[in-house]
Amino acid sequence: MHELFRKKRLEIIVEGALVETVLGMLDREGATGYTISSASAGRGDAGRWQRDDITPALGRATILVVAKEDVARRLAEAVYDLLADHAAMILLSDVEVFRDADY
Amino acid sequence: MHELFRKKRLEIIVEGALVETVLGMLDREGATGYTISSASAGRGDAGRWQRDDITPALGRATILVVAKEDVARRLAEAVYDLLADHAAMILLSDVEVFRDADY
Amino acid sequence: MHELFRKKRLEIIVEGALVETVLGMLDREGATGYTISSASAGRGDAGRWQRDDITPALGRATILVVAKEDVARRLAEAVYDLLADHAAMILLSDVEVFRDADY
Amino acid sequence: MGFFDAALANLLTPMILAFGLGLGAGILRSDLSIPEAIGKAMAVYLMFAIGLKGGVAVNQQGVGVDLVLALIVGALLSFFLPFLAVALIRILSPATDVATRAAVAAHYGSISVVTFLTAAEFLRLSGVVFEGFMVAVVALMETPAIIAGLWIARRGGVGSRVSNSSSLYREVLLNGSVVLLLGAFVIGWIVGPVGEGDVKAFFDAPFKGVLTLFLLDMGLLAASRIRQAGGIPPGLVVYGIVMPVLSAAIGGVLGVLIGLSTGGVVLLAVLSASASYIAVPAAMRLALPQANPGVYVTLSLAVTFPFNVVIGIPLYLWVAETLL
Amino acid sequence: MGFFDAALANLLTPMILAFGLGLGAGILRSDLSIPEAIGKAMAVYLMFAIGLKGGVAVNQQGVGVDLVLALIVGALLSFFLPFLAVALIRILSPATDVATRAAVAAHYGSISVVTFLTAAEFLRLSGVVFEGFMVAVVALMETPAIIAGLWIARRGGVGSRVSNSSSLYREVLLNGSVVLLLGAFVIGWIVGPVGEGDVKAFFDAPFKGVLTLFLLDMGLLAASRIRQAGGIPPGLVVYGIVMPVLSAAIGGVLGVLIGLSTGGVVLLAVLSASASYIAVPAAMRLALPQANPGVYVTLSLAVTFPFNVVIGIPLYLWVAETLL
Amino acid sequence: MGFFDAALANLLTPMILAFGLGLGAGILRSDLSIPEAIGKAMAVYLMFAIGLKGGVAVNQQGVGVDLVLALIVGALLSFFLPFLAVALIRILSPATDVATRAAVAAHYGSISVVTFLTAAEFLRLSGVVFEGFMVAVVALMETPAIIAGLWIARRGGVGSRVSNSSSLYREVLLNGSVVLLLGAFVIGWIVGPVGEGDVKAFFDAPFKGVLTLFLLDMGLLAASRIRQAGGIPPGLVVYGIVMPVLSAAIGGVLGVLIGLSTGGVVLLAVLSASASYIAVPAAMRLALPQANPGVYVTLSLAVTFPFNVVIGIPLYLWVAETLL
Ligand SMILES: Nc1ncnc2c1ncn2[C@@H]1O[C@H](COP(=O)(O)O)[C@@H](O)[C@H]1O
Ligand SMILES: Nc1ncnc2c1ncn2[C@@H]1O[C@H](COP(=O)(O)O)[C@@H](O)[C@H]1O
Ligand SMILES: Nc1ncnc2c1ncn2[C@@H]1O[C@H](COP(=O)(O)O)[C@@H](O)[C@H]1O
Ligand code: NA
Ligand code: NA
Ligand code: NA
Repeated sequence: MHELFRKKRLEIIVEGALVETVLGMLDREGATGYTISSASAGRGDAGRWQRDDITPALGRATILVVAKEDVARRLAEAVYDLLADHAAMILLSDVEVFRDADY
Repeated sequence: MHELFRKKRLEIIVEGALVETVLGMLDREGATGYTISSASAGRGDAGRWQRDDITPALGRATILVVAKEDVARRLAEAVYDLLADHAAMILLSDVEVFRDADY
Repeated sequence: MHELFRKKRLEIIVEGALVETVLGMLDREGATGYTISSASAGRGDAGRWQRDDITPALGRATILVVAKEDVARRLAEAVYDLLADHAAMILLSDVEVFRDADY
Repeated sequence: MGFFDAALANLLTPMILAFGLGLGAGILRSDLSIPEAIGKAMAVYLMFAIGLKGGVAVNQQGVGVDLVLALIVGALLSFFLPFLAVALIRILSPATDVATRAAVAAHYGSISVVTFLTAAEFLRLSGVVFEGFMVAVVALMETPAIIAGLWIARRGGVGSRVSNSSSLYREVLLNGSVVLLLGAFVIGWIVGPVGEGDVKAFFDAPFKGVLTLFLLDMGLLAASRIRQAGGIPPGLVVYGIVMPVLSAAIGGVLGVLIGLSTGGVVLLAVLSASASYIAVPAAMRLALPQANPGVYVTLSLAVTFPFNVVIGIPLYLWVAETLL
Repeated sequence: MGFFDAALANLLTPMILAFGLGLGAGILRSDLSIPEAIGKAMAVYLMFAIGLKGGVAVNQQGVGVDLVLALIVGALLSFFLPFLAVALIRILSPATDVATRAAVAAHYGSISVVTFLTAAEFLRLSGVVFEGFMVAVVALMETPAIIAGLWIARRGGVGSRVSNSSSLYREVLLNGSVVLLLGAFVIGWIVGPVGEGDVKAFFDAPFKGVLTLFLLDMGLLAASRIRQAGGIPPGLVVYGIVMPVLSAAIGGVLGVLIGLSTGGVVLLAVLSASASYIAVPAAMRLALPQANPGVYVTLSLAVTFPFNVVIGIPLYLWVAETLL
Repeated sequence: MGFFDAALANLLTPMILAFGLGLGAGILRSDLSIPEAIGKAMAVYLMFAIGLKGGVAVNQQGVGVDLVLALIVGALLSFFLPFLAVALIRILSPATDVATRAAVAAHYGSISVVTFLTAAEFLRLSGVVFEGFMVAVVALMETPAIIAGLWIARRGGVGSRVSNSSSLYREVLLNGSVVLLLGAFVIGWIVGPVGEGDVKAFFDAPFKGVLTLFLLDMGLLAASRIRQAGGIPPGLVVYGIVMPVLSAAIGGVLGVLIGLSTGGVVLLAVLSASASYIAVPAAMRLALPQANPGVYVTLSLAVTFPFNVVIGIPLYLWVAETLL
């Protein structure tokens, strides 16, 4: 049985137009890595959206970062400030991993 | 440092044919929003499935809702009853967000 | 109000080339099911990757398994050993479900 | 020519060979695959093209009572064939549960557009003409079977509480392929040969080639179904071959009675014989969740579709030409 | 011919009928849909094809001061029309917030390639010739409006802290459609008719057919916007129809002044009248997040695009032919 | 004609210019992109078309010992070139780790279908004929190099515990592109010119145009690799250019020895010179995870592919025509 280590899962759900900007910020703030997957539709205060071929910029993607608690917190803060006036979701939750050193 | 607020993450994994029905229910039950992403394949008691171009209705999507504990619980119950005889997965977990008012 | 039951959410983020291998292992180890969704891009120690049409094998997918704590733990160990020298992410977290028997 | 010559002629077209290639590659578990979006796009192209062509034909030939008769007969076939299906399943595989039986029945009342397309191409290659309005019959036959199937299910005491949701009716009445076929048909009717001229280079010449790649894809998908088909009881596999032959006979006879051309008779037989795997599964998952998709989709996609495309179509044509 | 004949001639092409089909299917909430990847692929194909064609034309006709003049006028239109837009919105819908007003303005200074394509096809069908270099004008007109819009916004005290990021400039200067149009244009210019010969069978003959399916898709997308358009104040809907007409008038007059052919005048009018829904939304989400995309995308996609494609294009041609 | 004329003639085709456009757009980080599904679909189309064409040619020309010889020589080249590669890497970039060295070697023994397609088109444009069965050689050369590479790796003591899984053998033997090329080849062989007639309008005429868009996509993908290529040691970049030239020489000489036509010689040289970026990376990730994909994919896609397509192909043709 290998040991498990507690980390934080940071998820940032943001418009396609902003992904590159957020990734740049994550790199600068020292994320060891990230994984991006794209959402297909959604609804919020600003109404419904749907990924389509005509206005890709309005589609949304989820950026997943697994990191040490303090790092995850710092990244979350940085992204939150960066996207203050953008409609982005920032979610933090607990997760366990085997490879302590990797995150 | 901004404060973080505990919310619930509700995930509903359901067949494409049922997504609209579930969304209608979520709207009625007062979800502040949701984000949909599509799964590509899976296996369960009913065997394997794979998203394909011939029978899209059998593909599955994940509906993510972040909400206050009580709301999330209510939504989960409503969807559970709605999909009683459908093969749907309903998952609840903890998550933290910055914007308390949004969810 | 239906009762909720604590389970584990096991997520395996792995290269497309390895998905079938991992699924085979999950079946053998007795997972009751799994759901696969594909990631679109990412970065890690080995640099950036992006799902593209020329080298699909380098794209990554997320394999989600919900299971009883002990089962999830066993599956995670098995996959960890299987992918020892591959760049895979294995994440474990808490989740609640209605259908105790299903997982 | 004899049946075997007809069958061989059909078998040796690039289309059917491509279907065989896909089937073989899939069964050997090659990683060959056609992206989902492409399969869907080819379907849209093929349906739009066939609808347009049919409409243009009607624009030239005009229509009369024959169209009306064909539509009525088509709708009746779609609605009543499910009852034959239920009876047949009761005999060949008594163990099948009510829900699955009703769902399978609905699939066989409805139709498969690709089977129709393949048959139409085969008729062209064989120099057999048919009525342009048959496309409208295709569109009309998609849905009555769903009503019949759900009625059978409800009588059997199964169904879903979401089934009365508006989405079901949308699924049934505004199903994408119905809208596309009818829409293109009407467009072709309106613009006629002149307007068609503008887009012929896209919708006419490449048609057979696109159908070839589409059948390659169908072969791959059918194979992945076959690989998972372990669960299907032999009785139902037999059903998947007997049912289309019976339906073709019924459809063909009715086609003769309403005075369709030989080509039209064959197409009506093919439509009766073909089983849906697009519109109907969607409706069934919604309204009849207790039914097992592993059974009904596998039957229509992995048993009946290959049978019709490889053997059925030339068989129905041969019979028609021999008897008419 | 009179305006109504022109309008009818336009309306009854397969392209416009397909747009209507998509619009209808979408509004009735049919599940008909074209995969995202396919829509994007068709756009790439259409832009490459039109760019190539324009470049080949220039390779033959050569260019002179007329191209330069057209480019200058196009850039000026793209930059200054937003100011007209702002004034018009102030009048027709005073309640609109600064950010949204600036964003909408940017969209109307910029252009819609599909509207241009449809107009070019309509001219061909009507036997009206135009300058091949108009494609270069299309590419050039995409972006100055973005600068103008952001300038208006900043003057109004709104903007985003990420807007100074390099990604915005990439968005503005290296936007995919600009690169594609100009790239294909240059390729056509270099290879000329001979080189074009190699690829004509792919980029020329099927063009109208692809445009037909693309307009079907546009109809579906416009419809889904219309369904969500509840929030749009009537004043802005009026703006979405008045603005293109005014812009077309200005663009047309300038086109005459710089001595464009009738076809060229119509195309410059169409470009002025059309509103962006690809490049500009991306830039606005990035640099002007406070602006409501539900308003600006809906206006250009669900109001102005259909108006231009169905009524605007034949109207502008009719006016041009009547006056010139 | 001299080499520079040949190179220029190649450079100024729409295909190569489109590749340059994609390369430029990608390096400037334009957001221009071709949807993944479309790139894959174009690859399927191109492979099916070239396979079909080759099969039809064989159906007419018949085959004899020449085909057998070409297949044997192709297989030998694919298996033994990796050993040359290893030696070369040892010299040019000694620091490279065992796993990466073996993986890179495997890529250069295998082939790139697109490079082959581009070469075949260039030969057609230059009016140089070649044997139809070369397509079969393409399919056969894809995989022996994988065995060689893994053998080299295992000898060096690296590999993965999952590598003995069945999925590897499927990857190696039933790789999608192999199945597609061979399948279409066989179909073409069976149906011959008559059957091909049905689908020629789709698989023949638009071929060059599709290849043009596909090379645009390849340019974009190569560029995104180049942007990340920082890590590649210069010695390996040199390898990425020296290796194809050496391999082409060897392949060409063998082609002459077995009596291929000038066109056939050039294609065998091109196949030897080209490096895989589809089948082999998949196998390497599975069986040789320690090898760095950032190195081997970048080398074949961002260094060797552009070199072959822009300079290599005309170079090999020029040499062949000069010496033969
Ligand atoms: N409560 C929620 N749960 C899940 N996703 C949400 C929620 N609220 C907003 N979103 C997502 O965030 C996007 C923007 O939200 P909004 O700014 O409220 O329009 C929405 O379109 C959804 O995709
Ligand atoms: N234990 C599980 N973990 C993750 N996904 C599951 C699990 N069980 C079922 N699923 C998903 O839910 C779908 C339907 O499950 P079932 O009704 O058991 O066939 C499956 O095809 C999977 O996509
Ligand atoms: N900290 C992280 N958070 C999220 N995803 C990660 C992280 N580290 C690695 N990944 C993903 O795992 C892949 C392989 O990681 P690596 O082996 O470090 O290159 C990356 O390309 C990412 O997609
Ligand atoms: Na039927
Ligand atoms: Na404009
Ligand atoms: Na090689």
